[in-house]
Parts: sequence; C-alpha cells; structure tokens
Amino acid sequence: MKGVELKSGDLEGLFKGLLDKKVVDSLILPHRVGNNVAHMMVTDKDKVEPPVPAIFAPSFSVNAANVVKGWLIKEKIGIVAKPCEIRAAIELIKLKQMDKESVLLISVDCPGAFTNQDYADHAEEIGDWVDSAKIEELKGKGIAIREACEICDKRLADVGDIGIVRRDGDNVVVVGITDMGVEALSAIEDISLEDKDIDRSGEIEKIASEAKKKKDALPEISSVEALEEFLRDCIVCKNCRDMCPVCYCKECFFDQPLGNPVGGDLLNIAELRGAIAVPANQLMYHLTRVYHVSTTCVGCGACEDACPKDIPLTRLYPVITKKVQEIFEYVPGKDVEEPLPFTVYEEEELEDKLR
Amino acid sequence: MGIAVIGGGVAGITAALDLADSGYKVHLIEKNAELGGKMEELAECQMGLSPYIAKVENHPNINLMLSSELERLSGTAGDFKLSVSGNEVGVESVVLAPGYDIPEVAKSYGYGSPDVVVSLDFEGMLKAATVSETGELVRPSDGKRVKKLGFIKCVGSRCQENEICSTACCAYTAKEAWEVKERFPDIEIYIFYMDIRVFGKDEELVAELKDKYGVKYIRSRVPEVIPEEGALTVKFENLEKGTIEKLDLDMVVLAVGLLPSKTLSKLAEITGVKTDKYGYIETSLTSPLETSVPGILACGTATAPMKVRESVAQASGAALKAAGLSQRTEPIPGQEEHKYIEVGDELKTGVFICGCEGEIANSIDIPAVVERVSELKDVVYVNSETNTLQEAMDAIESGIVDQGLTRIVFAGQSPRECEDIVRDACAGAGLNPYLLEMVNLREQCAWVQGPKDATEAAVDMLKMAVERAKYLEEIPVERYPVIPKALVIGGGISGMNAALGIADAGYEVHLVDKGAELGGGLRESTELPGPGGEQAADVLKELVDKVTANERINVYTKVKEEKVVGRAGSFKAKIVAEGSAEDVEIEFGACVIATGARRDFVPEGYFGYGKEKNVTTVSEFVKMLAGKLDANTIALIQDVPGEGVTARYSSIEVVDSALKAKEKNPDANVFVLYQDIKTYGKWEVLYKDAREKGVIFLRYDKEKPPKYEDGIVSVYDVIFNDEIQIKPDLVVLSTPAMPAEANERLSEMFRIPLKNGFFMEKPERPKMVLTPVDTVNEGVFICGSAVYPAMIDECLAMSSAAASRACVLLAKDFLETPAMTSVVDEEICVGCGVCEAICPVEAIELTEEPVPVVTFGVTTVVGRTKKVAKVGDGCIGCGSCASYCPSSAMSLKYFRDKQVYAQLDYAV
Amino acid sequence: MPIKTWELDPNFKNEIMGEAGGERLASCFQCSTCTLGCPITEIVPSYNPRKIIQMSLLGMRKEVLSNPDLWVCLICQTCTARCPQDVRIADVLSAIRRIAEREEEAGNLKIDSPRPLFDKAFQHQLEKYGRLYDIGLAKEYYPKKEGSFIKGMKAMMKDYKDFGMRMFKKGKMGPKAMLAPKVKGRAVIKKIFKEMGEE
Amino acid sequence: MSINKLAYYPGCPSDGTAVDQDMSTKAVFEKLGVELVEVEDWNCCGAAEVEDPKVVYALNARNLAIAEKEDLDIVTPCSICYYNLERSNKALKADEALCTKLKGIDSSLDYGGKIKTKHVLDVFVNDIGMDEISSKLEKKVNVKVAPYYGCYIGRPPETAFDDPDNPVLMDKLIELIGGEIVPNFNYMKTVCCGGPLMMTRGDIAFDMARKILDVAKNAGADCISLACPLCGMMLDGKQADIEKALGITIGMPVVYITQLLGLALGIEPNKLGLNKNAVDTKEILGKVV
Repeated sequence: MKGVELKSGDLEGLFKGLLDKKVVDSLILPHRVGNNVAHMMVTDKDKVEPPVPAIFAPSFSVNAANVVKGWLIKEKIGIVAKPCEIRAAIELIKLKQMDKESVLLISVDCPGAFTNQDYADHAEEIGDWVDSAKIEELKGKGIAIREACEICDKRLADVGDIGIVRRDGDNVVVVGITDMGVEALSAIEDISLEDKDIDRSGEIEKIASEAKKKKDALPEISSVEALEEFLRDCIVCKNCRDMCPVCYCKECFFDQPLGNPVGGDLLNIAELRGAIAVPANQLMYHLTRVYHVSTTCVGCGACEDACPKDIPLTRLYPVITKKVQEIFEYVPGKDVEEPLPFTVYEEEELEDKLR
Repeated sequence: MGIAVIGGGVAGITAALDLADSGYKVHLIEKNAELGGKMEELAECQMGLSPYIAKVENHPNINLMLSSELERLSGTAGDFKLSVSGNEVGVESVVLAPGYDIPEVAKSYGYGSPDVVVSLDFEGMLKAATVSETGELVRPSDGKRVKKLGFIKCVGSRCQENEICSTACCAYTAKEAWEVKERFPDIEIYIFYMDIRVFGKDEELVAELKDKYGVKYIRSRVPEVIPEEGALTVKFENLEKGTIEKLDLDMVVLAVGLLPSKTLSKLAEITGVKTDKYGYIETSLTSPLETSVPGILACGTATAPMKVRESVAQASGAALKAAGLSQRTEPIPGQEEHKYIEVGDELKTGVFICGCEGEIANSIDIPAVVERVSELKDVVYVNSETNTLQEAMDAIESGIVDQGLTRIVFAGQSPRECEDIVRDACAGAGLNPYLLEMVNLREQCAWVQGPKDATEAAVDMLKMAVERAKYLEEIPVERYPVIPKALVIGGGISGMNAALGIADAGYEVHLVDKGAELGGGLRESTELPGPGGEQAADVLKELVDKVTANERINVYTKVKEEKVVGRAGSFKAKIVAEGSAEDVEIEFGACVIATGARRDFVPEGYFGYGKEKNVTTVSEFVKMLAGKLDANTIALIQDVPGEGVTARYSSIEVVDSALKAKEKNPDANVFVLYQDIKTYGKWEVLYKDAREKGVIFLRYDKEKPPKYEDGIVSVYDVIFNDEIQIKPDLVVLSTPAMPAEANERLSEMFRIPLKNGFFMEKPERPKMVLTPVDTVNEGVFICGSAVYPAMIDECLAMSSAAASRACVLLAKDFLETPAMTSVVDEEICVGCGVCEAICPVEAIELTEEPVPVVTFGVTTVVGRTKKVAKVGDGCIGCGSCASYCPSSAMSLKYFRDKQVYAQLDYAV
Repeated sequence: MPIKTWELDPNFKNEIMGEAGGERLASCFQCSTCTLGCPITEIVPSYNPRKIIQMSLLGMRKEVLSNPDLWVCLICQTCTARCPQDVRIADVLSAIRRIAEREEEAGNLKIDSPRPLFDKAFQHQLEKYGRLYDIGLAKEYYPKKEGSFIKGMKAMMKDYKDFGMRMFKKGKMGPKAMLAPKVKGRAVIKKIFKEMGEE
Repeated sequence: MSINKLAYYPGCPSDGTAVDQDMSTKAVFEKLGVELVEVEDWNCCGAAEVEDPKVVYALNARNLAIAEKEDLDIVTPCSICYYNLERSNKALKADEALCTKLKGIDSSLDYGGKIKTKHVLDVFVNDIGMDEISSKLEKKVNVKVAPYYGCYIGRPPETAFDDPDNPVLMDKLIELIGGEIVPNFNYMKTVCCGGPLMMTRGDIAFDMARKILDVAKNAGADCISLACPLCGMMLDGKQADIEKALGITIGMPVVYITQLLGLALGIEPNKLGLNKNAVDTKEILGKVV
C-alpha cells in the first residue's frame, strides 16, 4: 500500500494541498464549534483551520453521507469522516445517489463516539481522542460511548479512497486505498509516498470480538409481540428515517397515500376492522424501513440519536440488518464495486442459507 | 384430415396441444372417461397437468374422443382410416401414446398389508394428509402417525419378469421422500436401493436428502416385508458391518416399476407397429420417435420406461413429426383482434360462482354465499347456476352483453387451470380481459377448509375479490407480428435435427455453429453404444447432408458470437463470424439453443493420467476398441471426479466398452469400478450382458475413491467390504461432461438461468417438468446436451420437441404484448437503479434527465442529471422491480398497490 | 489384507459355470436378495450366499471351496425363487459343492462337514437298492462321519433311539421299512451313476 | 372332472415314515373316484442328496418312461419327488441330446416326453376341482389350521404351481372342508423346515423346525397341515426330539393335507393313518362333525 507517515499537525497541510492542487473542489471535514464538533464544507484552502485533530474527536452528530446524499454534481467533494460515514457514502454510490467520480472518500480511525450532547457536556474530560482504557474510565463516570459504536466492528480507517490511521503518540499514517486515493495523495507536492504495509489484523480481530460480545449481550427482540412492545413509544415522527444515511427514497412510501393513510382512509379501515391502532403503521413503518435498509445499513446509530422518544433503535436496525447481511455474506460499504446482494443473488443460494 | 393421437395421458395431451396450437386438426382418443392417464393418480402431477387438460377440453381444434378405443386402422401415411369405437376418422398421421401400467407386486412384500403401498397410492395418501383433520401422515391400518417410513426401490423391475430398469422410480422416490421430509420432518425415512440412477437436479436432490434431511439410503434389495406385531419388519444387509439387520417400519412404499400399457399389444396388432422383446413399441437410438410403420409415431412410456420430462419431450417431438405429414387446416386460436367496450367509471360488478361439478357445491353452502355477496355494494349480478367451465363461460359472456357488467369476479377452480379461458370469455364478449378477478374457490377453499369454515372462508374470499375488482383498470392489449423464421444455435446433432424439423415445417432457419464444420461433439465419437454397432460418422453424415441440401436452412460456421435483442416472435441478431469482415444481421421469431456439452475434460493428475501412458479415458478407449486390444487386465473407473456433471451416457459407455473389450478379448480380466451403475431403461441389458460375459463390477464409495499407485489399482469394494487390488495393463477413466463454453454468455444474453452450466427449463411444479424445452424467456427453447449431457436418442427427441415448440410459436401471425407489465411513477423514482439490476429480462433502463439539485431546501448547485427508470419492450411482468422498489415508484399493471391493499384491508 | 486379484483364479467362475446348474453365476449383481431371504443366514450369520458368489466371480477358488458354510445350504430354493437375475443360487452352490467334493477326492482339499459323506452314502444306497433304505443309509453314514464303526453306531443310537422307537410304535418302521428294498432296475441305476456322474 | 386315472409315484418314505401320507393319499383318490396305478418298480427320485442335476434327470427318466408306457400322468404326494420329477420332465422335453444319451445308457431310460408330472395338491385343486370335491364332502373339519407348504410347491419358479411367497392351494382346500386358516402364519408358510440338514446339521434343522411349530402354536392352530413327507418327518416325527433337545414343550399335531381332506370325505381316520402321526391327533378327530 502506498502511504506516508506524518505528524498529526501535518494533516492540515495535506487537506490544504488537496484543495490547492484542485484534487477536490471542496472538502467536508469535521471542525470544532465551541465544545462540539460539526461538519464544515471548505472550498478555500486558507479556511482549513487548525487544530485538525478534531477529525479524530469521538463525537457523532450527523452522518456525513446523509449530508451529501443525492448531490449528483460535477464538482468533486472530499469527505473526511468516520468509517461508518464513508461506508454509507459507498452504499449511496452503489445506489446511484452519488457519483463515484465526484467524491474522494477519506476515512479516519474511530475509537467509538459519544452523542453530540454527551460530547459537548464532557468535552474537557473526553478530549480529541479516546483509547479503550479511557473509554472504560469514562464509563465509570457515567459517560458512555453510543451503543451503536460499542457493537461496531468496523472502526478502522480501511475504507474509502484514503485512510488516515492513528499511530502511537502524535503520528498518523495516510494511505491510499484506491487508485484514486493514491493519485490524490501523489498530487500533493510536500508528500512523498512510500510502501506502507500496515498489518492491523490483530486489532481488527480484537475489536470484532469485543463488539460481538457487546452485541450478544444486548436484549433480543425475538418476536413480533416483543417488537410491538419495543416500539410502543414510537410516534412515527420519521426522524430516524430522515437521519438515516442509506434511506434514500425521494418520496418515502410512508409519505404516499397508501403508506400514510389519513382522515377518511383511516376511518374506512377502522370501520372494516372495528378498531385500529393510531398512529397507524407504527409496526409497518419500522418493518418496512428495516427491510429497506437490511443490506445497506452501516450501523452508524444515527437513527437512535435522532429518536425523540429515546427508543434504543440500535437494538433494532443494526442488529437485525447484520443478520441479513451475514446471510448474504455482504458487508455494506466494503467495496464500491461489489454489487448489492438483492440484485445478484440466486434463489437457490438463499434457500441453502435459510435452511 | 388431421392427426390422431392415441392416449390421453401426459404425452398424448402434450402432443395434441402442440399440434392443435399450430393449426392442425387433432383427434385425441382416450380409452378412459377422463384425460390424464396415470398422472391423474398423482396428486402433485394432477395439479400440474390440470391446466393442460382444461385447455384440451376447450380447444377448438381438438376432437376429444373419450371412452373410445381404436378398433381398426387401414391405409398408409398421409391417408389413414381409423375406426374408433364405431366412428370412422380419416387422418394423415398417428401418434401413439398409450402410456404404461405397473407390474404386479410379489406377495413377499407384505401380503397385502394396508400399510404397504405402491408409490402411486402413496401420492394419494400425501394429498389426503393435506386435507385430513389432523394433517398428519397416518397408517392406513390403524390411523397411527407414521414415524418410520421405508421405500423399497426396483420392485417389479430389473428382475426376471421385467428385465429392464424403469428409469423413473429413483427420481420419484427421491421426490416423495423430499415431500415427506419437508412436510413431516420428524418422520424417519429409509430408502432401500441397488443403484441410484438419477442425474442432474435429481442427483443433487438425493445428495440433499442424504446430507441435509438425514434420509438413510441403504444398499440392499429388500426381498420381503413381514408384518409382525403392528410393525412391518424388513431385513437388510449392513454391508459395512457385514451383518443382517432388522428394521421395524410403520409404513412401506414400494417404488414399483413401469411396464408397457396393457393395451399396447392390441394397439400394436391393430396398427401393425413392431414391438420389442419387452413389449414396448420398437424405436431406435437414432430414430427414437418413428415406429416401424411410416406415418405412425410413438412417444412416452410406450417406447421405453421414462420420466415425465422425457415423455413430454418425446410427445412434442412426435407431434412435430406427425405435423410434417399433415396439412394445417384450422385457424390458430387467439389470433383474432378484439375491440373492447369503453367501461368508463361505471362500476357494475358481476359475480360468477361455478359449482365445479359438485367439487365446490359439496362443501360450500353456495346459496348462503350468494346471499351475502349480493349485499355487497357495486355487485349488481350474481350467478351460481353453472356447473362446468363451459357453462360458466357462457354465463359470463351473456352477463357482459346483456347486463352490461363492467367487472367480473369468477370463483371456481384454480386460475392455473382456467384463467386464460375465462379471460378469453371476457374478451370474446367485448370486455377488457383485465377487468376480471379470479377466486380459487376449489383448491384454496373447498378442498382445504373443513366443512365448518368453508362457507365463511368463501364469503371472505369473494368479498376481497369484489373489493379488489373495484380498482381494476383496463389494460390495452397490443399486438405485434411474428417473424416466421428461427435461429438455431449449435450445429451438432441436436441443432441440426431441430433446424431440419423447423425447416420441414416450412420456416426459414438460421443455423449457427462455432466450428468450421457441422457435427458438434458427435464428430469425436466412433461406434455408438449398444449392440447395433452404428457408427457416429454415418449418423452425422446423413444429417449434415440433409441440412446442407435444405434450401430453407442458412448455415453459418465459425461463429464467434450471436448478439441477440428482442422478444418472442420478434428477435434481431448480429452474427459475428471469424474471418468475415461484416456481421450478418438476421431477424427471427424463435430461437433454439443446442450448444451441446463438452467431453474434453482432461483428468490430468487423476490416476496418473498424463504421466502414465497406460491411463486413458473412455472416449480414447472406445477408439482403441476399433483396433487390436492387447491389454489383458483392464480397470475402467467410472465417476472420476472433476468439473462438470455426470452424463446420462457415462455409465452406459463404460459398461458398453467393458462389454466390447470382453467380447474382443474373452480372456481379458475386465473390471469396472463404479459408484452407481446407471444403465437406465433398456440399457440395463448391457449391464447384464457385461456381467454374463464376465466383466467384474466393484462398487466403491465416493469417500473412498480407488487409487492407482505403482501399477496397482486399489479399490475398497463396499459391497464386498474389502480392499481389492488389480494390476491393470490399462486404466480407463470415465470423466464428467462439461457445459459448452458459450452457455455462460448465452445465459446472460437470453437471461435463462444455468444449473451447473447447463440451461434450465422453465420451472413448473416442484416435482415435475412438463415443459422440458421451454425457458423463462418465451420464444427461446433449449434441447440436447445444452440441457443435460444426454444420450443420442434423447438429443433427437428433445431437439424435435424444441423445434415443435418453436413451430407452435412461428405458426402465429401475431403475438400480444404482455399486459401485466411494470410502470414507473417518474415523479417518485429516485433513480437508484436497483430495478435495472434485478430485472431478469433487461427491460428496464435508467435514463438521465437534467435536474437541479436541492440541498437544505435551496437550489445550490445545478446538477448534471437525474436518473429515472424506464420500462421498455420485453417486460414480462414478473414484478421483481415492483417488489423491490423502496419508494414504490414501480408497480405492476393489474397488481397496483391500491388493488392489492384494497384486497388486504378486507383480509386482515 | 487386500485381495490381490492377480493371485486369484479368474477361471474359477468359468469352472463353476461349466457345471450343470452353475451356468447363471455371472448374472449376479450383488443385490443381497438371496442372503436376506435365506433362512439359514438367520441361524448361521456367517453364511452369505451373495458373498460366496462374488468371491467366486473374483476367482477366490481356494477360499470358496474350503468355506465350511458351503455345506449349510438347505436347497430350499428361496434365493433361487427370488433372485431378480435368475442366478439359481441353490444350483450354483450345489455346483460349487460338487467341485469341492471332487477336489477332496483328488486329495487337494479337506472338507469340514459331514454332508458330502451323507450325500455319498445316500447315493451308494440308491445305487445298491434303487430306493432309499433308511437303515442301510444310517449304517453307512454314521461310521464314516464318526471315523469308526463303533463310534458311528453309538452316535446313531443317540440320534435315533427315541425316534426309531417312536416310528416303530406307530408302525412307520415296520417290517417293510426294515428290509432293504430291491428295485428290479437296479442295474440301470448303477449305470446311471457310472455314466452320468463322472463327466 | 377330466381325470380318472393317474400313475402314482409314492416316493421312498411311503413305505416307512410317511406311510400315513401314502395311505391317506390312496384313500382320498379312491373316494374321489380317481384310480391310482403305482409306477411299476419305481426308483428314488434322487431326493435332495443327489446334487448333480444330470443324475437326477436320468433317475427320473426311468420313472417317467414307465408311466409313459401306461400313458398316464404321474402324481406324487411328496414335494421333493415332485420337484425332481417335474424338473427332469422339463429338462428331458427340452434337451434332445440328453434323451439320446440316456437312451444309449439303457433302453429303460427312453422317455418320449409325453406325460405330465403333478403334485397331489395341484391335482386336487386344479384338476379335480373345488366343485367336484365339494360335492363329495361328508363332514366338516372344524379345525384351526396352520397351512405349511414348505419349499417345492412355490419354488423354484419353473416347477412351482403356486405363489412362491403366499401359496394358497392348501388354504383353499382347508376352507372348503370347513377349517379355518390361522392368522399371522402366512409368512411361515414357505420357510424351510430344516429337513435337508437333519442328518448333517441337526442343530440348524431343529432350530428351523421349532420356529415353524412356535409360530403355528402362537397363532392358535389346532394343527399344522402339510404336503411333504420330509416336512412331516421333521415337524411331526422329530417334534419330540426337538422338545427334548431344546427343553420346550410344543405338542402341535401335524397332519398331511390328504388326511384332513380324507376326514372331510368321511373316510375312517385309521384308513387315513391318523393313528400313525407321532403327535397325537385325537383332538382334531373330535372336531370333525
């Protein structure tokens, strides 16, 4: 793999270089706003502001992919974001909601993240980076990372075009993952690429086994009744849908008359059955949505963060969709060239899996 | 004049329909009062066959002569006079399809205990278990639940009384076992067998039964079933332990073999056709459909024991040959143009409930249903007076004409059987045929609901249908002309035979082949298997000469690629040939794929092949047999692993060449190492001959394959239960057959799925194949070793069948565009392209339209384009796109969401 | 130890097939019907006619001929009746037994069963009298089986004292049965054995 | 009835252990109006002990030739004799070379292949016929019978005259004379009695006979009926020895079908030899009404 080892302070120069050399027309990257971290879109290289380490900050606001979803534009956008955001972007490319040629995807190592609110409240204590020891320490103080991050087994910067890997101390390694990524890095004068083979398989395994342990410990939703109970408080505000990076329909079924019966329609149904639950479609809404994202859900947890009724949706969406993905042996966002499983599976293969 | 088809079983029905659909007058003569033959007795088959029976019964070109028997036949091809139960019929050709009977079962199999049943009856029991109160499979003797079930194969076949193998039993036993396991997973199944003679998909099914379902396949020909103390005791040899074991079973199914129909000998006498020594109509390896009397064709189990799949292929093939001797005299149904009345917004729903000759009226209180349905809004007319399909159709037609009905709800037998017929009735009366809603009151209600619930369920089903009917829309029916030409891909024996068949029927044929010369795989062969000693070259020469001489056939050789676009009736192709500067462009209405199979698998590394010079393959060995044979000890190894599949001819070839080696050199020690000897049908005689001539057969297990080291072949004979070593002068390997290289490309182009590299027929019911040469792509047919590596007679029958099916299509002047196609709501479409990717026929494409991109509610950047899905020609209405589209931008005409939801709202 | 076919006698099957009744040996396809229907196999589990046939086909001459199980066949014909390939197993085994007896006579084999002695004694009686003579048969057979006249008589008494008395009482071993029958055509019978038996 | 005269081949045991069968056969035929002419100076058929088929053919050629001179078909009450006579008859009819060869050995072996060989059971049911027998019945034999057929009635196929697995001729006769067929005996009908091994492997023979006796007893039979002297010796004559050797009690009367039939025809029991059966038959006689 071609890459370069830098001081984390040098990343500023790298981003500036990408803009300067017109590798990208614009960059979306996390920046610090007061106690918090949010996404910023930069076109002028001089506006790339230090301290760049904000890109590693363990905070999750919105999924960056959700921001650029549907931007079918000529200009090239560089996106610096956590692996789950980059993976969502890759799924969106497959779903033709973005153009592969017009985005440069730069993933950064993620230790797991706190909600926007938690991070803002404890910015001092948390800081720009947390390792696992620190996560445990903070947990002791009642400051916990998001459940979605706890069960996430894909936190390393190994997706997208470029990966920014944290090393011990203040160093980072920037590697080109795709040809586009290598080309982009080569365009920058200050950087000279060399072969960088970083083996992180041990780390990956460790993360995966811990994540699996955490996932298995979650309470299971094992029946429709349990699901109804789980969703009891849902008000069908559809915030989870709006914040979901891979929920991409232009006009959601649940905004159409059939999916969103109102007034007379509801009265008709009520008359037929004697009584119906309102808000209508509570269960149907989530089941449809979980089906729609079943292969593409990257498990970023944005849905849970968006829920005004604090329903732990992580236990529904990433957990169930992961099962589906395992059936298809599909990892969403892993490779932009890999076709969506629904489009290529053979019925018989599926029969074998489900038996 | 016309064509007489004798026998109303599956073969007769198939032949009759192929002929009648292409405009020939058919006299279908059946001795029983009902159509269906043996298949009628098989629950699953009955369901599969019934649409065809309904079609025959309502076909204008078929003169159905039930309870009739042929009494006399005189005249010659082109002018036969038949006397049928007193009636005189004049025809140009005759197709014999009298079917089979089953042999008497030896008394040792349980002395008539009710718990010992033959397979045919077992099918009935499985069906009964579906509708019984408990839904369990129970013993006939005492009603106890079956826990241990045994199948005994080769009952009444491969024995003295019936020397040959019945071919079909291995597969149908596996399918019955599968059905039992699927429905009653707790039942333990034991299958006693000698050789498992299955191929292709059936082979996989057997593997699945063994591995996944835990079905025990035990190699022992169980000779007796002893009813003892409430159980049926069987003994079998545990070959591994070398012991005799006893097993108590609750029920035993005897897989009885097939014999020629009892009527066959009389039929042969009347018609003068020769029968072979087993009593079957005599046909040959190179003319499997022709009898000894010109103008009289034979098909199905009258010529040899075979499965439904082969029977049907033979029937279609025989139909083609019979048509060749006859003149088309009848119009082809469905070719007239319809004008439909404008129905506007007016909702006048008519409900028609057919009693189905008591099958519905017996378990459903029809007057009560009528009363409740009459109350429904928009229902202006209810008719429950009819008892047969024909009566019901008359009632619908007059309802539309006299009452001005604008929606029809028809409740009766399964739509699988009658949907086309009811739609035609609507269309005939001037109502758009898609303003019809069908209710399956027989199969889905009367047959499955207990008498208590049936009436209530019927009311619910009708209410749902009436509700859905409200939302039905008129769908325009368009027509396009059929190009009366065909493309045949592959110039081997199958392709040439198909091309000749189509050309002889009067259509132009383009025959393309990748080779420099016609002939295909058979060019590599020398002597054909069997005692006939026919030379492949002679067979080929005759075909090649005929093809070359035929003016209607255009031959293209060295063809690299055929780029085909279009749909049934109207295809276009560019033919790209090696060394030709310009591509040839052709048009055609139907296509036959006959790419054959490859035999060039090199077993490099197996048994020292390639290194040891005395290790050879069967095809090389067959060539050696033409010369002097020096080898004194020969080991033939069957089922050598490798990519590819077991060919139908593989075992036959091994046994045949072993026999020929022994005949050539009687003192030679010839050993055949095998897993299963698969000399199906009459080929069983080869196996017997080989043994009697002194060939030694040693059976090995897949897990313990033979080894060849230091000049010694070691094999663990699982029947002998010991290791046996041979010092051969010659080791002969039988290798698997591989699909043609072009299959992959053609599969993608035509969207016809492959299985192990071979083309799959259009799927029918899970247990049977009734359309062996049809594919999911209407207008494209498959045959020969492109479907599975087949024997020459099968290739010829199948390719005639494919030609027949193609001719049925080409005989039409027009085809209708499918009405139930997909439509896109462009406003909602988000352009993700999943529909494009999953469309099985590539009928959807994404088009780009310029649109502004809106971000955060503000038009910030002017985007390039927006992608929108468009449905083009060729949509087959499968609904894949509509079911996937997340934003429901895609929907299927006639299955609009609102139509389905209206129905569901009533259901929930 | 693996069976080395090159050390066997591939002609053995032809030898059997050359015997009257042995002709159909090679039709066997090892289906187990004979063994599974055999009433002897239930009592003598080692007796497996199917296996004897395959051993014969392979050419395991020595092993087949010295197999003591050869002599337990009842000739009940169940195997023959059921054999799907008309192998006539009972006749084949009989043919093999005859080969074995000849081998024994030639001094190449020791048969570990009294059955050939009994059969031979029976045939001798037949040659002598033209019909079965029970007492003569017993008097010839037992001494041969037991190795000496005295031992033979003792064994005979053990087996037949009760039975003989029973039969005698019931008039089934009356004077007619005690006397040797004398078929007039005895000379022809002798000729038959001489001419037909030594082919 | 088409038959009124037959050559009678009694078989070797007719003088001794199966004298009862011989007596009853003769008595029954007499009652049925069929004259039996004993094959003059008949010789042994070869039984099970002459294994060489060619010797068997030759032995029986003599018997057949004698009957042929009288122009009579042969009937025998013994199943093994029947098997040997019939297979020889078939072989001689089919093999001209064999016939020539036999003629060369002795003129008394010159058989022209003109007669048929029959088993008594076959003659009763198929030649004389149920109607004819029925018309001559005088008594009802009200017994529960286990009909035991043994080997050579349904086997081997070329000489068989009944089903190999479920023969029925004897059943028909028993039912005709008022007897009842016990249930659950069907599968024992044709299992060998062990007779051929009696002299060489008595242990096996006893085991096999015992099984038949046991099943008949468990099925509730009053008696076993049979049609072969070897089976008779094994099941009746040796029954006491079996009981002694295996330490069991059975006490199952065993009678020939000719004896049962004779009773129904009103023949004196002693004329049928019913006083000669090893296991007492009095109980059966009590059930003849």
